[in-house]
Amino acid sequence: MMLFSLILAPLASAFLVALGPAAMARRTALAGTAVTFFAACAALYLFNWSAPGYQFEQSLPWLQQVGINLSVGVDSVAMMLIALTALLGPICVQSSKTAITDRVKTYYSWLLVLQAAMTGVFASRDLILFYICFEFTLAPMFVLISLYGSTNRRKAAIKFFLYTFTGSVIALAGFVYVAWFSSRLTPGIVNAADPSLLHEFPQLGKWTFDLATLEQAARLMSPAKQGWVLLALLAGFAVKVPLFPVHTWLPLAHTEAPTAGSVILAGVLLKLGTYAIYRFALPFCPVAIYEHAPLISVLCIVGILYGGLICWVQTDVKKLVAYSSVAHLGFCILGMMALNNTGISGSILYMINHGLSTGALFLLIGMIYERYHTRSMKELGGIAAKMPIWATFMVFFTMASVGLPGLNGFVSEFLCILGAFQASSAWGSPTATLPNGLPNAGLWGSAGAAHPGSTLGSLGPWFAAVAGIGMIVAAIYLLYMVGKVVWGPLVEPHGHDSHGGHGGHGESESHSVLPTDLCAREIGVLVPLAVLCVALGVYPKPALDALSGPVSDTVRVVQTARSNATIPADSVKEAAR
Amino acid sequence: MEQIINPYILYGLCVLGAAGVCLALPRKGLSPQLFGGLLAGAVGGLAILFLGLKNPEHLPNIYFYIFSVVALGGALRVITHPRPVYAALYFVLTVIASAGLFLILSAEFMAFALVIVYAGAILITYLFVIMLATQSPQEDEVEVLMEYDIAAREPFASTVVGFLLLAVLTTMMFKGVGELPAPQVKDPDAILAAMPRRIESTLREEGLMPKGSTLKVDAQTGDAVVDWKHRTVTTIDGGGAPTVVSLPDDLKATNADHLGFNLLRDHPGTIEIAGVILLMAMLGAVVLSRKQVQIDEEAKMRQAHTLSGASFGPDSGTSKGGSL
Amino acid sequence: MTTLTNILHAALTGSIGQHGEVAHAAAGAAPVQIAANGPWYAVLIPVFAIAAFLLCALCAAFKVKSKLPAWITVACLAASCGVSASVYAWVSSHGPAITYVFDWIHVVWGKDKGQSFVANFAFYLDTLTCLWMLFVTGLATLIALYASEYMSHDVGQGYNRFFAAFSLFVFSMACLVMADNFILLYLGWEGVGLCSYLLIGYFYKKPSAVAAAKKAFIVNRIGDLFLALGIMLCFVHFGTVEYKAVFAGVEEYIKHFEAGEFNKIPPVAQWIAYLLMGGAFGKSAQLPLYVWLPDAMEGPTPVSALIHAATMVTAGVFLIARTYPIFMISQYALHSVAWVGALTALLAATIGMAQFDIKRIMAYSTVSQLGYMFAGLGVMTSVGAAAHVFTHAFFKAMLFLSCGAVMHGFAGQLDLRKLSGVGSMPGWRIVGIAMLVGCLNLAGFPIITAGFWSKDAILGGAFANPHAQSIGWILLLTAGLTAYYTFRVYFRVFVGPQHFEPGDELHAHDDHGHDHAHAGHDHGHDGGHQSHSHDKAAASHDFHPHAPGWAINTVLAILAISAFVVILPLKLIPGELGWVGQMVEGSTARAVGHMEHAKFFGFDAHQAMMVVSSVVGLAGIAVAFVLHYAGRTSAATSRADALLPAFGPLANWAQHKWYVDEFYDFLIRKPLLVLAHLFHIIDQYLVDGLVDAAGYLPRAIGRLLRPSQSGELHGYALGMAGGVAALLLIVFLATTSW
Amino acid sequence: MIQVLQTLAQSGFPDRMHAATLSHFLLVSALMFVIGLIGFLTRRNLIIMFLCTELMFQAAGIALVAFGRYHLDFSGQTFVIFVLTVAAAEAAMALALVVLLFRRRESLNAEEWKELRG
Repeated sequence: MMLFSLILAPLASAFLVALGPAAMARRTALAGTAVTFFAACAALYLFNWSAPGYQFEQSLPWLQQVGINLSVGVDSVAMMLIALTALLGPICVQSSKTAITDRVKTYYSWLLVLQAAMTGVFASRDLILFYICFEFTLAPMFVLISLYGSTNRRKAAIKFFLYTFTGSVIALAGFVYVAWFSSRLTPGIVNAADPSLLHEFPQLGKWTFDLATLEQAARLMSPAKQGWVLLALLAGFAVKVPLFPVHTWLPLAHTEAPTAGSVILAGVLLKLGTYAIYRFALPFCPVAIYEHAPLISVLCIVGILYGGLICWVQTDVKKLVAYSSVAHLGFCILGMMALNNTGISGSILYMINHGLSTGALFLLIGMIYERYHTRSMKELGGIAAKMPIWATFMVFFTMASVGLPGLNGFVSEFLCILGAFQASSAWGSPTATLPNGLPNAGLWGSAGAAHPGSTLGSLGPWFAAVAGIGMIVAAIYLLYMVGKVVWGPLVEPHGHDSHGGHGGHGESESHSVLPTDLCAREIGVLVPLAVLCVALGVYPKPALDALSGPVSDTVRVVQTARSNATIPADSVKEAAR
Repeated sequence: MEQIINPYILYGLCVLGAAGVCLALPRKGLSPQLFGGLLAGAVGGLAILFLGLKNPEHLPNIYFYIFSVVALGGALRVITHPRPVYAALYFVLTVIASAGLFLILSAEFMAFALVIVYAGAILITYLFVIMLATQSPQEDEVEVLMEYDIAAREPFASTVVGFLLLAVLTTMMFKGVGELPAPQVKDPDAILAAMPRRIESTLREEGLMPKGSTLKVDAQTGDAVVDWKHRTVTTIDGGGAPTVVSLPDDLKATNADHLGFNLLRDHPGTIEIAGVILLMAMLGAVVLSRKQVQIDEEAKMRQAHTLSGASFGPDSGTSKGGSL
Repeated sequence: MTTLTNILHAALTGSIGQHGEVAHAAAGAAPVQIAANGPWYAVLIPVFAIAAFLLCALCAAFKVKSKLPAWITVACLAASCGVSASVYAWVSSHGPAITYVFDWIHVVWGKDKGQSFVANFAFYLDTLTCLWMLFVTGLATLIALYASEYMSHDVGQGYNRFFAAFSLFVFSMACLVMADNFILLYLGWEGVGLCSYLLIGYFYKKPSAVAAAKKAFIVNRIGDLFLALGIMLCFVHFGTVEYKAVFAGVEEYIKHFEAGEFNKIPPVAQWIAYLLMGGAFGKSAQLPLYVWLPDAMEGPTPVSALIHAATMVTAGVFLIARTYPIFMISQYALHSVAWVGALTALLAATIGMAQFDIKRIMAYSTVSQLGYMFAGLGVMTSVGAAAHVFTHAFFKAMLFLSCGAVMHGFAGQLDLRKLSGVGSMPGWRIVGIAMLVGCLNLAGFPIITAGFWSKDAILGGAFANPHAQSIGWILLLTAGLTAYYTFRVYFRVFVGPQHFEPGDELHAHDDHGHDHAHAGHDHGHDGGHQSHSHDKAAASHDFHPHAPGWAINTVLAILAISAFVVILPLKLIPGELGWVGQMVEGSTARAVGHMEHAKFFGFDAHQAMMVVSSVVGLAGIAVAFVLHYAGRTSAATSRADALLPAFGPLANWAQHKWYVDEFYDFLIRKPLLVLAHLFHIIDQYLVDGLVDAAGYLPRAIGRLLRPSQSGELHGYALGMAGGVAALLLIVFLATTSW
Repeated sequence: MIQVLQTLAQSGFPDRMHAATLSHFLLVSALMFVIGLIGFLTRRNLIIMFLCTELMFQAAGIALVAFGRYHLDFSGQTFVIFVLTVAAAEAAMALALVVLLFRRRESLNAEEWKELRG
């Protein structure tokens, strides 16, 4: 019931907001998100972090003719992401207090609906329920962007909606194919593949969208089929992540979205893509993932460098941070494609960390925008002189985003790159020699050597090294931004001076509402994120320990499938070398 | 069973008929309407002739030929006559000829219903509307033919499509007709059993049934118990003694009887729906005709132009698109 | 052979493997074991520093307008220094140890070696650690004291920020030095980079300071990438990032190294050193990544003294010293280090000779001296390198602080053509003496200066190493140049006729102060006088040098004394370079392996060097005396000016730093920027254009089909009739068997 | 007259009707339908277009009655009643609409109304 309450609480609040008076909308929404947040805290407390597998599982019958149930359940990965979602809820509501003054009821209701949908995505254990929630995040976001965004909002909203929707429909096709494949399994087929699997299918030959069953079934697909399924799934999820060639909706949507929308978008919505890849692509098509990991990683690396360099020439601060998401999420997927514990753990941690730091950056930019009504770096500069508190937070979160050790970004980024670095079959298998007694060929020479830290995989040091350049590029563009906006001589937009009497009516209005530097509410919004940034940077061990169970399972699945598959074995390759 | 008509002949006829109809359609200027009409008629005749030649022993009644020629000729004229009023009148002709065909098909009730409802009611409504919607000519000028009545629209494409449909339809039809199951011959008078009072009254009129006696009816259905083999019924007199009485020869179920039973016994729901449709149509017509029409600017100008043209220049409002 | 192995055991301090397996001990010598539990109070070193940081941050939050943060910092850092001393006492009696604090990053996927990635907050305490921590905390305390006065014009403004970053720096440095694994080292490594960034950009209203800060961080990041890759390679090869286990793994290869059989050492293991080296080059400003350090002088002078002269920049030296075994097993790594160091030393010295900004000269001399240290490491005299780090820390800090005092007093004036005879002005005596002491050390004045001994050790080591003769010559040349440019500064600025022109910072803050008079007055300038009027004309007329106060003088005095005092531990305690030698020999930085000592023209290289380097140093000073002191009547001119044409364009090129910045700009930054713009255009018009095109496709199809929806009844009817006909035809054809 | 009518009515009912005879009627029905269709497609006068639809109804009626005769089933004729009903309803509605449209544009030309143009 825990998870249903986490989904229903925001939904119920959304109805309350919609039905209540406009004056109470924000407070109702705040109460709703706060209740959800405390419920999530309770869930975090009740969750048994040391146990692997799914908890809080519950299933309500829905369309049983085709095996669709409202079944929910979380492992530690999902639990963390749900906690992140619940945390960002009140933060978004609070950050919108002065930014949104028009049509507040619509705004807060959709915000709450969005939260419910996002929680549903992470909690669902049924493909169709997942898909519905996944798609249902689009509608609220569409409304938030198209009604409350800035000048080019309609185009941005439409592009966001159509782009991600097109992708996810293809992903649905992949899902249905897997379910269809599963429904056509017979005991004979299963026995031929692996007799021990037979007990995993209680209802062989029936339609089901139960994730656990489908995970088992999908592994019986041939590598070629897995490849197609992977393609379909990636079509949906890579857009959401977004990976390199399909990222262009993101800068537009981020730039046009209201602050809270950007925060949610960066904080959670992008994670839906990475989470889905982790949750579905990896277990459904392990062999295909293994085969195509280099390709996907190349896309990630291109995204990292290309996105990073594009950041550098932006003049719009928000667009810069938006493009930085392309680069950052590239690291995230790169780590996942390493298909080893370090990489995937880092990748999952990256989801949380990116949500915290980039979300906070968007909040900070929103605060500036509320005061100056511009995000152009040509019109802003040296804000530190006027807003020291803001500047402190800005530098702090920039450093978290750059991946400074001691803050959260570092742990995940380093683990992702390390994962990619380790994951190369060229290192040789962990055992020193091959079965045929030949010395194991090293990467740079012929001396036989064991590399105990290496794992089987298809990436390798070059991937890590090139991706690592992204760390430098990240420093370049983020410091460029900080150097322009925070440091330097004070530059303010025209018509904006300390009197605040003349100038546009919007400005004078904002002057009456907002102080020069951040107010207590704004600081209160940022502090939890900052505290978490430090906590996850200094003591990530609980999170990493909690992840080790599910991640090890995933790695085992992929590596087992790889070794069982009939793709050319690594040992054969090496013996031929 | 082989094709009732050779398909190649059929297609040839279709092409020729299409050409005929195409020519017969109204055109601006000089048009071979008459020739086209004759050609189309000839082709239709040829088709029926071929049909007859193929199966000389199953020719229809001679009146079939008369009525079908009238009906099809009228139909052709409906679509070729430029004046709506004449078209409507030709349609009346078609309806009457169709009624004749219905008679040949032993559908007397429908034949007369058709004449009454169609020719009598619907067509009159049409005529009213035509009158309403056409400018009556001034006293000193000839009646104006509207531009859109003079020339057919895309005659070629339409006839091609039409006769393509005809070719397909007839091909399928003649192929399918041959494969129809042989009809079950039933005693047409069988429904009389469901009308015991009619039997009773007829018997009483004929004097075959004494006073005080009753017709024996089935207890459950209330139908008369009739022995159709010998055309006899059983009457029960006051004492309860049965008497077998044979039915008179002129006691037959009429076409209206059959129709009534079919309509009310077999399709009771449908007839309710038909009633609702009529009601709706009535309401709709009332609503629509009460509606105030917003005449748009263009139409106003045109009206003004037409009126002024009518009053100041005899040519401007007349035929060749002066008002357009 | 076995003896060497034994020594190695002692040096590597890694006899016990990570998982409790006892490494095979060589016969005859009990391996030095690393105590699992070091003194708990080692934790206090970083804790005091971070406490100072937090308290200063609190001060900033509450907008404290007094010198409170300075006193907090000084007190905490002094406490750290005290703890360092007691840790040293513990280590010298108990031997190396590890103090575990808490688990940091743990990714575990198996029980075997290499199946877990473990990096704890734990401190690896040995004498090398202690050496570094002692001078880091000691100097930091002194410089914080100095800064308390130096930064006083910023009280209530950036004062809190300054000391917060300062304390954070010490914390990071402590993590870097005391780390027991590469990851914690990396934390410190980047942490000091951050603090360096924040402190260089302290005067954030100056675009040049912001640019310099950015440059420092980014260039350092390039090095960091190599360091990170090195760590990863190390993990892949050794299956761990903890020093103890890594050194245990290296031990096996050391045997091959001693036997000269590098082909038996896996190439992967040899590559680690090259990658780590890249990190060291970045942090310690060596070729080709040295360009950030001279620019870093935009920061306040105490920062330059502490971070960019004494401590942070020696992190690269520390890294190599700490991982010396890894460097030794790599065939060419140390040679590369030596060459890079020597070339950097020479290049920086040539640039330093031609500069006029005294702080910049000091910066280039820092780069040059760091090059010395690297060369020392590269020629296998890690002791000499460490000693040079140690002595250099004191005298270079002192030189910077003296320069800072001048800057402070003369409104930011640093041009040696506009200052003269400062040392004889009233109130500047201590500064002058301190400067002289520093210059003597830097120039390597024979016998009485500590700098002489440490530099001599490196030179001697270079000439003693049969493979490093040419490096020795380069270093010797550099020594002469160093002596020259050091005393060029001293002779022009501190002695000779008295003359000064105040710096431009009074004007600078006028320029800033137009619309933010109150803020701008106290910000954006270094050493300007609040009491002076904003009027430019009045500023130059009424300017009086602002002699340093007690804090600056005290610190300078202490440093001047200690610059001499450090000779005592170097020379009074037996062994090569005495105490420092002991410290290094007892740690991982110990150079092992035997090589034939090369002779310097038939003499013992070390002894010969004492004479040769003395002569070279004195010659440099003499040249400086002749060119820049003798007969000089004004501040702006000297005899050297007459010599300049003789060097042709070289002097000009050297003054423009050999155009390296421009070269990098042209070769790397510009192309990247062009590429970025190109990518931006591609993204907008190609990548997004394709998406838009895909979106346009349905619209185009719709436009194509649009005429079919003519709105005419007949059209639809015709379509419907045709459709019915076609449909019937299809049905007919499909159902008919021909 | 009576004679003629009797002759007509005596066309064999209730005897079987041969399929070949049926096809005569069907041919007439199809021809009439197609003529109606062509009329609908070619004529622009709204009223005539409606007349053409009535022609098609008529054709359908003939086919229905003919089939009913062939099968000796009266449902064919019943359906003609329904067709008649629909035709009447359609005539009422359509003519009301035609009047409405005519009032708006002063024309019966069907091509005047193209509001659905894409």
